[in-house]
Amino acid sequence: MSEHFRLDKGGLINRSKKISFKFNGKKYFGYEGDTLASALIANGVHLVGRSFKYHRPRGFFGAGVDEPYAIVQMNRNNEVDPNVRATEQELFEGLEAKSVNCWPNVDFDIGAINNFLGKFFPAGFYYKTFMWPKSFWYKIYEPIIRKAAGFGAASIKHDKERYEHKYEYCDLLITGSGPSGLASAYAAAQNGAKVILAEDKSRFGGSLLTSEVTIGNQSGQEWAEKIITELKSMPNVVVKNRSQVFGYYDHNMLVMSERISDHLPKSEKYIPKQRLWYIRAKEVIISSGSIERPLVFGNNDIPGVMLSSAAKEYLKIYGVLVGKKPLVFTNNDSGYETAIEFKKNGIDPIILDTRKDPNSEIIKEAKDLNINIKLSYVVVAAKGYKKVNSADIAKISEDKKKY
Amino acid sequence: MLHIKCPHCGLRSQNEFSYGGDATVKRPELNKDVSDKDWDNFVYLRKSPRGKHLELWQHISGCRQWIKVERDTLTHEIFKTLKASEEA
Amino acid sequence: MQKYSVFSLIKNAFKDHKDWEVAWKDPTPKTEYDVIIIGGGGHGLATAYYLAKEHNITKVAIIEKGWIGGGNVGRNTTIIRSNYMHDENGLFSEFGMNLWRNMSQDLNFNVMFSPRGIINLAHSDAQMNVYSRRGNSMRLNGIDAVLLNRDEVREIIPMADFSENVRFPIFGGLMQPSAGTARHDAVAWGYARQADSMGVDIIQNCEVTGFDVSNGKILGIRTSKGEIKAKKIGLCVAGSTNILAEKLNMTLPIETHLLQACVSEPIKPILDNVVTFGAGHFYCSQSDKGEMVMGGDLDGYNSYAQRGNLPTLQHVLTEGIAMFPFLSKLKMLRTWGGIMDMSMDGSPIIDKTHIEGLYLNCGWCYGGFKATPASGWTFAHTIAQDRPHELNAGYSLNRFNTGHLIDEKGLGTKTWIS
Amino acid sequence: MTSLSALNHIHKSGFFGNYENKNEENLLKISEIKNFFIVQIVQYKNSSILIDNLNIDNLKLKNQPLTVVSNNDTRILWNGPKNWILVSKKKDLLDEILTVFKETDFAVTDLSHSRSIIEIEGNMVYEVLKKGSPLDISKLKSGDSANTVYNGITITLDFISNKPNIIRIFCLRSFGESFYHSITDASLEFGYKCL
Repeated sequence: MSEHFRLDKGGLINRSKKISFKFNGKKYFGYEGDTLASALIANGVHLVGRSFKYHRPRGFFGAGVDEPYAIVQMNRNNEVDPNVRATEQELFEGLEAKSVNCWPNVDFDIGAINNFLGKFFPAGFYYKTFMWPKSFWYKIYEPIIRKAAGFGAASIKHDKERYEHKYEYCDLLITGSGPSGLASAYAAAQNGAKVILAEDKSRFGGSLLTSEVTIGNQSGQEWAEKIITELKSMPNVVVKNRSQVFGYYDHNMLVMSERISDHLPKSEKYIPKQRLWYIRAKEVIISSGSIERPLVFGNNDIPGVMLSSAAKEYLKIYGVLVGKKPLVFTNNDSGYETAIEFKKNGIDPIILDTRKDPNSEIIKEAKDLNINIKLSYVVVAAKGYKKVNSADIAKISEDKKKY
Repeated sequence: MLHIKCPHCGLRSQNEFSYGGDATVKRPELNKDVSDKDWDNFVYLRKSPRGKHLELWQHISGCRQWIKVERDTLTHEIFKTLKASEEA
Repeated sequence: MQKYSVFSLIKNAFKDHKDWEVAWKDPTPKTEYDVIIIGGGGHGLATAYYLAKEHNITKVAIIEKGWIGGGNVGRNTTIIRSNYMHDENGLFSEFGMNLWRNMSQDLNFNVMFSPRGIINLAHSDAQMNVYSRRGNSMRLNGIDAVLLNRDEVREIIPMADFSENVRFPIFGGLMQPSAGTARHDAVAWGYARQADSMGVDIIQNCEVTGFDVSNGKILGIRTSKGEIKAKKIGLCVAGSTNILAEKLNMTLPIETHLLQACVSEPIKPILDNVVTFGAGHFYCSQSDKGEMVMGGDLDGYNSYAQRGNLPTLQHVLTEGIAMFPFLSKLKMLRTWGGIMDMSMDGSPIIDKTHIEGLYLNCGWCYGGFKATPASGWTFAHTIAQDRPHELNAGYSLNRFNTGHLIDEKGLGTKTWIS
Repeated sequence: MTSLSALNHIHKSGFFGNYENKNEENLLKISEIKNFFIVQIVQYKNSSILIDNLNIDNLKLKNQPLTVVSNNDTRILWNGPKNWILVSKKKDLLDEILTVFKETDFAVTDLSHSRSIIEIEGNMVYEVLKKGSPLDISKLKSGDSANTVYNGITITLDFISNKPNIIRIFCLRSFGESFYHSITDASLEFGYKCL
C-alpha cells in the first residue's frame, strides 16, 4: 500500500531509510524517524482501535504522550507489550502491532452493538441494575462484564528484558527541551550548575520543531540543534531524550523513565530496555509546554477529529497530512498556524473561529493566503462513523445563547 | 523520598533510615511506683499531630545513631534534626 | 424514592435520562438533631443508615468536611474478607460478610459485591503451619477457609511465579472462597441514597471546628455552617480522629499513617481472585474494568499527607513482580495515598467515651473498607442503646489500659519495631 | 583462621559483560579482598580518654565524620561517633590494639570473619555505585569513607584512590553473595574483568 498521505518533502524523518512494519497483520512502509502513528496515517490508516465501553471507532487524537485513543498491542523481540500508545512508539524494522478491544477485528467489531444500545447504558448504569435475581449477578452479569473488560493482553511469561535503575543528583533538573527548557539549561550550565535536561520525545526542541520562529538569525530548529550540541559537550550537563519525568516526590526527588531500547527492534546485550532514574534535584524547572485542550461538539471522538497542534506536528515533523480537506475549529490563534501549514502544502483548509472579530498578525497572514475563514462559527457535530466525512456547522447568534 | 540531615553524617536519603516514632514520649522513671495510667500513656497513647512532629529516626545504614527529627506530618518539611541527646 | 431496576433504566432511557431524581439532597443544617455523625465516609453513612433502619432514629445529620466518600472509602483496594484468627475480629467480620452479601438488594444500589475468593500465599513450611492454624480458627467461627497446597494454588493462579530458583517459592496458601471485592464508591453512594430517603441530612463542605461539652456531657458541635445541638454525637473520621480528639482534649491509642495503592491500565482478564504475597506485603486483584489493583504496606512514619512517597511504591511493585511476573509490562494509571488510624494493636475501636453522649469509631488500620457495614451496624447500635453490641464489645477504648488487646498481627502501628 | 570467603563459589576470574572490542585498560576491575584483619573500636559514652594520645600502627583515631586515616598497611574508617573500623593487612595487630584501647574505655570487636569485601577499580566505578546507592557519591573523594545502602544491603565504602578510581566496599558476610551479584550485574553494561 502506498503512502497517500505523505508529502513529497518536508518533515524531520529520514527519507533515505525505508522501514517495513505490520499492523493488524498487514504490511506497511514508513521511514526512519516515524512513530507508529505517523506511519499509519501516512498509509491512510485512521481506524486503530475501539473505545472501552461502547466500542466506538477510535483513531488518532494527539501526537504524543497525550494520546487517549491509539492504544495498541505490540510484539517486540518475542515479548508482548500491552497498551502501547502508537503516537509514542517509534517505528523500527519489523515492528508488529495490532488493535485492542475489538472482535473479530477493528473494522467489524461485534462489541460495537453497545454503541447502538448506548441509550440504555448511561454512565453508572450498572449501579441501577443487575440486582435481580440476586444469583444472576454472580453467575451471569458480572462474568459477562469482566470478559468484556480491558484493552491489551499481558503475557504471563517472564519478562526477559533487562531493566535498571540509577540514583543521580543535580543542581537543576529541566523537564522538556523546548525554547524555555533549552534556554534555562544553557544559562544554568554556563554558570557551572550541574544540569539534567530531560526530553520525553526522541527529538530535542519541543515547539521549536513545529513553529515558524527565528532566534537571532537562526531558525528555531537550527538554534535548538546548536544549543543541544553545546550542552552535550559540557561535562556538567546530562542531556537525555526518550526520557519522561513522571513523578515528583518529597524533598525534590523526581523519577524519570528513560526508554533506552524501546525504539530498537531488539535490545543490545547488557544494555537495559529501560532505566529508571531517581533524581534528587536542588531546583526543578518544569518546562514541558502545554497540551492542547479539545473543544466540545457532537461526535468529537470519531477518527479524523484530532487536536490541531497534533495535525501540525504530523505535518512539520513527519511530513504527513492527517487529511486532505481539513476543517480547523478554534477559539484562539493557534489553529491558524495549523491552517497555514496546510495551505503552504497545497491543501485548502477552512477555519471556524468562535470569535467575532479577532485581529492579529497571523490572522492577517491567513487572510493574505486566501484561507477560508468563518468567524463566529462553531462545529455542532462531526459526521461519519469510522472516519469523519463532514461536519454540521453553525453561526453563533449575537447574544451567544444559541446558534 | 525524604532527605534527612543526619547530625553526624550529613544529608542522606530515607532508605538509610528507620523510623522510631514520637520522640516526646517519656518513659516513666525507673524504681518508682508507676500507675497503670502512666504506663498506658507511655506505651499506647500518642498525640499524632497534624503539623510539627518531633520524632526519632535511626540512621541504621549509616552511623547507626538515633536522631531526633522535627518534621511536618502534612507537608513532610523537615525543620531541624538533632542528636538524640540534644533537647529540642 | 425512585426504585432502581432494569425497568426504570429502560423507562428513563426513552426520556433521555432527564427524569432521574437526585440520589441525595443538599440540605442546610437544622439547629438540632437527635444524633450527629461526624464524617461522611463509608462508616459514617452506614451508621446513619442503620440508625434509621434498625433503631428508627431518623433525626440524624452527617457532617462532612469535604464530600461524601472522599476519604478512605474512595481510597482503598476494595477487598472484603473475614479471614481473621481472633474471635472478636472473625465474628465481627463474618457478620459484616452477611451484610455485604445482601447489600445490593438492601440498598437497591448495585455495589458489585464480588466473592472472587482471596488467597494468602505461603512461602515456607512454617507459614503453612501458621495458615492452617488460622484456617482452623476461622472454621470454628463458621468462616470458610481452605488450605491449598502448591499444586492447588497453581491450578487457580497459574500466572504466579512457579518457576525454579525463585527467591520466595510458593508452598501453598490459605483461601477464603467467599471473600472478594466490591465497588467502593457505590458503597458510599448506596448508603447515602438510602439514608437520605429515610430523613438523614447529609451536610457536605461543613467542617467541625469545636465541641460543646459541659459537666462531662456533649451538647453539640460548632461548625463552619454554625452551631448544631445534639445529645449524641458519633465520631467516624478515621484518619483524622486525632485532629478532632485534640479539640476534645483526648489522647488516643492511635497514630495517623499513610497507605498507598495503585492501579494499572486495564488489561484483558488474567486474574480472577484476590491474592496476597506471603513473604512481604503486597496484594493484588483485577477489577471488573480490567485494571490491576495493588497495594502494600504503610509508608512507615506518621503522615497526614494523603499522597504517597516513593520507597513504599518501589517496594510494593518489586514484590508484585516477584509474585506475578506479568505485572512488569503494565503501566500505572493512578497511584494514591490514604491516611488511616493505626491503633496500637491493629484492631479498631467502637465504643463510648468518658464524655456522655460522645461515641468513638476509629482505629481501622488497613481494614476499614470491608468493615463498613458491620462497623455502621454496631456503631448505630452502640449509639442508639448507649452500650456496645456484643459484636463490638471487644473493640473497647480502654482495652489498652486493661491489657485486653486484640493483636491479630501482633504489630499494630509499630511496624517500625520489627 | 580459615581463609574461605563468602564469595568463594561465585567470584571467578575472567572477562564479563560488555567487554568485547574494548581496551582492557578501560574495563572495570573487580576483585575480592581476603585475609584482612578487621576490628571495630568503640569508645564508651562515659569514657573521657583523649583519643589524640593513642597510637595504633602509628595512626591516630580521628573523630571526624566520613574520614579515613591510613598508612600502607592499615586504614581506620570513621564508622559513627566514637566508632571506628580498623582494617589492616597486619593480622597480628589485635594484641597491640588491646593494649592501647583498654577495655575500661573501649569495646573492641574482631570482625575479620564477618565481612565480605569487594574492590572495584576503573573509570565507571561511580556509575556502578549510582545504580544501587542513594548516596551523592560524586561528592566523595579518596580518603573518604561512608556507610550507606546498595539495593537494600547496608555497605561501607572506603575510597582508596581517585587516580585511578578505586573503591573498597564492605558488607556483612551473609549478604556477600547477593551484594556481589548486585555489583557485577550493574557492571555488565560497562564490561568488567574479575581478578
